[in-house]
Amino acid sequence: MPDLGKYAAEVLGAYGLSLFLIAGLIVLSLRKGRRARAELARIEANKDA
Amino acid sequence: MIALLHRDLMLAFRAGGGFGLGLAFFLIVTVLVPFSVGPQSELLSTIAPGVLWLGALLACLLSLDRLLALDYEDGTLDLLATAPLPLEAALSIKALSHWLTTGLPLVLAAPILGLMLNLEPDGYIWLIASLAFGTPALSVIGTFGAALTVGIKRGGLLMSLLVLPLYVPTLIFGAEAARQGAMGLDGTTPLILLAGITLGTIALMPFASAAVLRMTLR
Amino acid sequence: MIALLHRDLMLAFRAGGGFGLGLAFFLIVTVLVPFSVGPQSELLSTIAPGVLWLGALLACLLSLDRLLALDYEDGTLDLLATAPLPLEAALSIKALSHWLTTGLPLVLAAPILGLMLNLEPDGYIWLIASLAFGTPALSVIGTFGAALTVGIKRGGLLMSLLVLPLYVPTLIFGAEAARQGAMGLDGTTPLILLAGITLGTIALMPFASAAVLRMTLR
Amino acid sequence: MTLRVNDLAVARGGVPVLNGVSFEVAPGTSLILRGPNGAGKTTLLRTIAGLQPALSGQIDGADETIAYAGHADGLKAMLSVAENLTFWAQVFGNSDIEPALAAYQLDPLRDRLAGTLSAGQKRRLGLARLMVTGRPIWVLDEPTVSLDADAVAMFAAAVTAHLGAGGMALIATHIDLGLNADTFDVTPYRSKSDMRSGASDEAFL
Amino acid sequence: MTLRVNDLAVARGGVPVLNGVSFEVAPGTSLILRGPNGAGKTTLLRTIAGLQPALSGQIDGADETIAYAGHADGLKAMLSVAENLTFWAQVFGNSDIEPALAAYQLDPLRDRLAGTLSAGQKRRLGLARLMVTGRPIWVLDEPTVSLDADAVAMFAAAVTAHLGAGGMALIATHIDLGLNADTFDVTPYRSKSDMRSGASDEAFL
Amino acid sequence: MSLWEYANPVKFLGLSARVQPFLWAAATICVVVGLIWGFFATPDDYRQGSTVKIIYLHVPAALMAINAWFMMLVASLIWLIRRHHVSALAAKAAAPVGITMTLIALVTGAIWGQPMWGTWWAWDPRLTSFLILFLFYLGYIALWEAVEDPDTAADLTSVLCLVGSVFAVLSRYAVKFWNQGLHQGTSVPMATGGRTVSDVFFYPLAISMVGFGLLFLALVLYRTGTEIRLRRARALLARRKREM
Ligand code: HEM
Ligand SMILES: Nc1ncnc2c1ncn2[C@@H]1O[C@H](COP(=O)(O)OP(=O)(O)OP(=O)(O)O)[C@@H](O)[C@H]1O
Ligand SMILES: Nc1ncnc2c1ncn2[C@@H]1O[C@H](COP(=O)(O)OP(=O)(O)OP(=O)(O)O)[C@@H](O)[C@H]1O
Ligand SMILES: [Mg+2]
Ligand SMILES: [Mg+2]
Repeated sequence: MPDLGKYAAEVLGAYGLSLFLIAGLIVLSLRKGRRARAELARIEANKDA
Repeated sequence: MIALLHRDLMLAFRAGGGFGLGLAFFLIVTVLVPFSVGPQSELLSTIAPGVLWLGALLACLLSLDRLLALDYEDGTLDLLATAPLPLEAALSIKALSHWLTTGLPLVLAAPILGLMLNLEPDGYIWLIASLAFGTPALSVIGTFGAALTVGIKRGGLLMSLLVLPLYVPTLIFGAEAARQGAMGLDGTTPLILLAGITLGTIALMPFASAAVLRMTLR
Repeated sequence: MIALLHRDLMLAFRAGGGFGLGLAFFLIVTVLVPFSVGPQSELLSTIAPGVLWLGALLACLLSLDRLLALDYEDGTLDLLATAPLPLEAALSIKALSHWLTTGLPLVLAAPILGLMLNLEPDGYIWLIASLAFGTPALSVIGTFGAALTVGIKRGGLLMSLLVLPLYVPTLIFGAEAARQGAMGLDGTTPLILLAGITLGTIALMPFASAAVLRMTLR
Repeated sequence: MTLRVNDLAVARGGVPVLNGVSFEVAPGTSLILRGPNGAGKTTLLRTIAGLQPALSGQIDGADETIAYAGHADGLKAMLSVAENLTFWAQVFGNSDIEPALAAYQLDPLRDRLAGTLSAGQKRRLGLARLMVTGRPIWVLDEPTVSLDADAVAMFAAAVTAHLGAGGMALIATHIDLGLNADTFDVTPYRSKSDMRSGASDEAFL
Repeated sequence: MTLRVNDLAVARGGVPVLNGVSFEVAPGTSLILRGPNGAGKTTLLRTIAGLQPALSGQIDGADETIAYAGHADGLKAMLSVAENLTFWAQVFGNSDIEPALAAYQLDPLRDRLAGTLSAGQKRRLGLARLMVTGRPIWVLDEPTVSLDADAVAMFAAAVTAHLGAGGMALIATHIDLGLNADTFDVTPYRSKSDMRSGASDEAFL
Repeated sequence: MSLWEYANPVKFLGLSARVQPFLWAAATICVVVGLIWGFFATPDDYRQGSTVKIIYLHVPAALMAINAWFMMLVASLIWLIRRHHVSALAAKAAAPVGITMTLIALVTGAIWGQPMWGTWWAWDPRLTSFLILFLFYLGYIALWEAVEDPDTAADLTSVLCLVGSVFAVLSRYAVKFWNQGLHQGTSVPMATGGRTVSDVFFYPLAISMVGFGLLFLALVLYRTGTEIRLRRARALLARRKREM
């Protein structure tokens, strides 16, 4: 861990928040994607049945 | 009654998010202030509490005009008036759902916007408290205004005209509390008066609104 | 085309006065400012040009939302779209009638409200000039926003959200000109830029509005 | 419980429209209102439903017993067919919307947003709303507007079933509904222009 | 000049509704569209009137020749009957509204605000609007909704006169209008669900 | 074979499924290497202290926020002119990514501003135009959500994107005219032809910028696939309903 001096809170906060936002975006995208896949699979299966 | 609340909230979220949009308007009014009065940060921080209150008030106002108008146009109000639910209750629910979708998000967003206007650090807690106590009154009074103007085409602006003077006491006490807080003073007195107004309007206004609505429907 | 203008103006006057009401809203916003930021007169005179511009902008905005909505709901837009009049012309006329009933009265009323906010004497001419040059752009851009959101229930707030960022350049140059004027400086540069924006939007926006409206109607 | 209207006078826009209207609708029966355009049928029905005050006369048996369906249907374009019906069912304290969906063959459309229905489908949904109110008296203003022949038959069947269960119906219409019911023509009751009594501006005459 | 529709496919909400529709309306004749609720009559008429694009097929003779009257009448509640008509007359470059007022017996109502008319009176005004457009092809979607028997007769007379002057009419309706005209039933042309061509979401299937 | 063939949704799904694993891997590697290098292995700036480390997030995010809007503009034009559904959906898919990048730039900037300028927020032209960009993103997304019919929504948002771009540029100049500001000028080499940040800071920054770009691409491809599937589900359902 590098020494961040008196700005530790700022730097860590910036990294924390940004990574949180990116992670949130990725998680939401993946979840929406998985739901869409499942929904489509369900509908397509129904069609052949 | 829960059905009505549920439906109104569902409509607010579904129809393009009545929720997010009240907020967005608040945001935008706040953002436009520096463009119009200039970017000096001391000036902005002086007027910040007032601007935030005014912005919240206008955001409430703008979302009021369709609070009853849509239900009137498609005949829902006629049908509700013949339903077993008392109209007073229905209108209280409408006011509640308006507050939940507009007032509450404004309260939560105010601190962030305070940041942008360089609000004094002391002021945040007072700003939030005054908005939390004051916005319910805005919704209830607004419902009255909406009921008054519901049958009128282009009623939106007439409603603003009727409602704004009714908003004055709430605005005065609310902005006063926020301003005193921001100056590091104690804003308890205006805050108590504000709470009084809110309680009074919540208790009495629905009767006025229902009476007025019965007259318009006739 | 004259028929459309005539009808729109007649409707504005008859339906509770679209005219008087834009004005009234402007008045009330201006009146509420001292309540929210406090009554110190130097402060008020500093922010006066900005407040007046912001009030004019919001008054325009608020009256926009029914500019096309009423015509959409009762089927007039469908019928107009099949009429021999090109839609671009019809929308320009609508913007013109909006300006005549909202923008123009605001320009005329601004000096009186300036008085109430202690506007510096030098500032009046600049304020009026900037409003006169700027408000047509507000109407034209607003027509575009109204066309974008016309088919959408509760479109009013969405429209504000879409239109306000589009208003930013107009507001900046307009308020800058009025502010410089009030400080006794020369506001010609922002005023020329403002006029440029106005001319540009008047020339181009109706095409965008008509394109968008055709998309929504179908 | 019978709906009794006695010597009723109704007004619209401050002008008396009908005078001296009297009739009864007994449980299990229906009454068809007829009269040319502008005769005052809508005004009469709105008065009976309690949406506007009568000028004079009595209406008995109309308290909390009426389900009204007017020219507008009270549907939300952004809610689905099932959500619209469920809302009205809950407002009237019921919960089962299936019979109503079935009666108007709305099942295939249940998840469609009401805003995307055709004119006749919308109207069917508006009529289905009556069935979830659980109210005994249906007061209907031109219910079959935009309906095709099949849907008119569905409507007739729904009314017949409602009457069979002891309900009542009061229906204004211009066309033949295929119901066997009494007819009441409002034309003879139209207010003359020299009839001054009761109007809201009477005092000025 | 004849209205010719050839192998037309129309869609609503991105879903094909009718396919392969072909017909002609010659000057002096009218055509009645029939079909159950939700068949796609409104969609077809709006497409022909140019309010929405066709999926495929040709429409000839529809440029600037059509006067459309849909479910909504385009009336302003705050304008009087005469003002409403005058406005539409001017938009279409005409000025004489008297024949239209006379044809629908609106003379006694000419100074009344349109908002205070009864449902049938409003509809009559909406139909009178067609006569001031001066357009040869009338495209009408359920024109007789809310009209009483007399008013339906006025409408039939107006259409007959229009046809007599070389006009055309294309009318969707569920009831009998008393016109002697060909009928076109859209039911056989309804799109099957496996018909993919042309829909706006075709690429996704 | 023309490039336009990939505008067919099925073809697009196939291609993007093949490309995506590599993209995600490359993006992850670049972002992780860039940030770790920047965070752990660069010295503090003599004036800014350790806050200079924020640059590895701030600048790439700011850059991608602008580029995302630009990409949406191009996609909107393609939709309006050639009506390829994939490009409309790609624009829709990019907007949330763009707004997140904008938000990151704003947040990291605000956090950086506190030690450097003594305030969280100032009405500096660069900051202000970012705020306006944020509003444009918000309106764009809200309009997509509000319109029922997907094709109409694509049309309307495309025109909004077009008009919005013009006004965003106008606002940028207006804002510059209005206030001179505190923010430093650009020093990205592509933009200026020279570099003003010293090498120690520059290499991790460059890697991080590439990483953010790749991450943006990967996310947009993935999200476009999601939109395509949703649209296909909707199309199938609509037809199924009609059959009944
Ligand atoms: C909310 C506030 C801020 C926003 C929206 C913002 C926005 C931006 C944008 C858009 C860029 C990229 C511009 C370009 O490379 O052309 C940028 C770069 C940069 N920003 Fe910020 N900024 C903010 C605050 C700050 C603060 C407080 C600092 C530090 C004092 C800062 C330092 C930098 C630096 C060093 C760069 C790189 C400039 C370069 O290219 O050399 N920013 N910022
Ligand atoms: N504000 C008003 N002033 C004067 N007369 C009015 C006003 N409002 C309505 N009327 C008239 O009252 C009469 C009754 O209208 P009502 O809507 O009850 O008729 P209706 O029998 O339902 O007709 P329809 O079959 O056309 O629906 C009409 O002649 C109408 O023109
Ligand atoms: N957004 C949508 N998505 C899917 N289907 C839709 C949508 N909008 C309308 N429809 C369907 O398209 C069909 C055609 O509707 P249209 O209004 O043309 O019917 P119509 O023949 O005029 O019926 P009516 O006699 O009831 O007026 C209807 O079945 C309707 O439910
Ligand atoms: Mg009636
Ligand atoms: Mg139809």
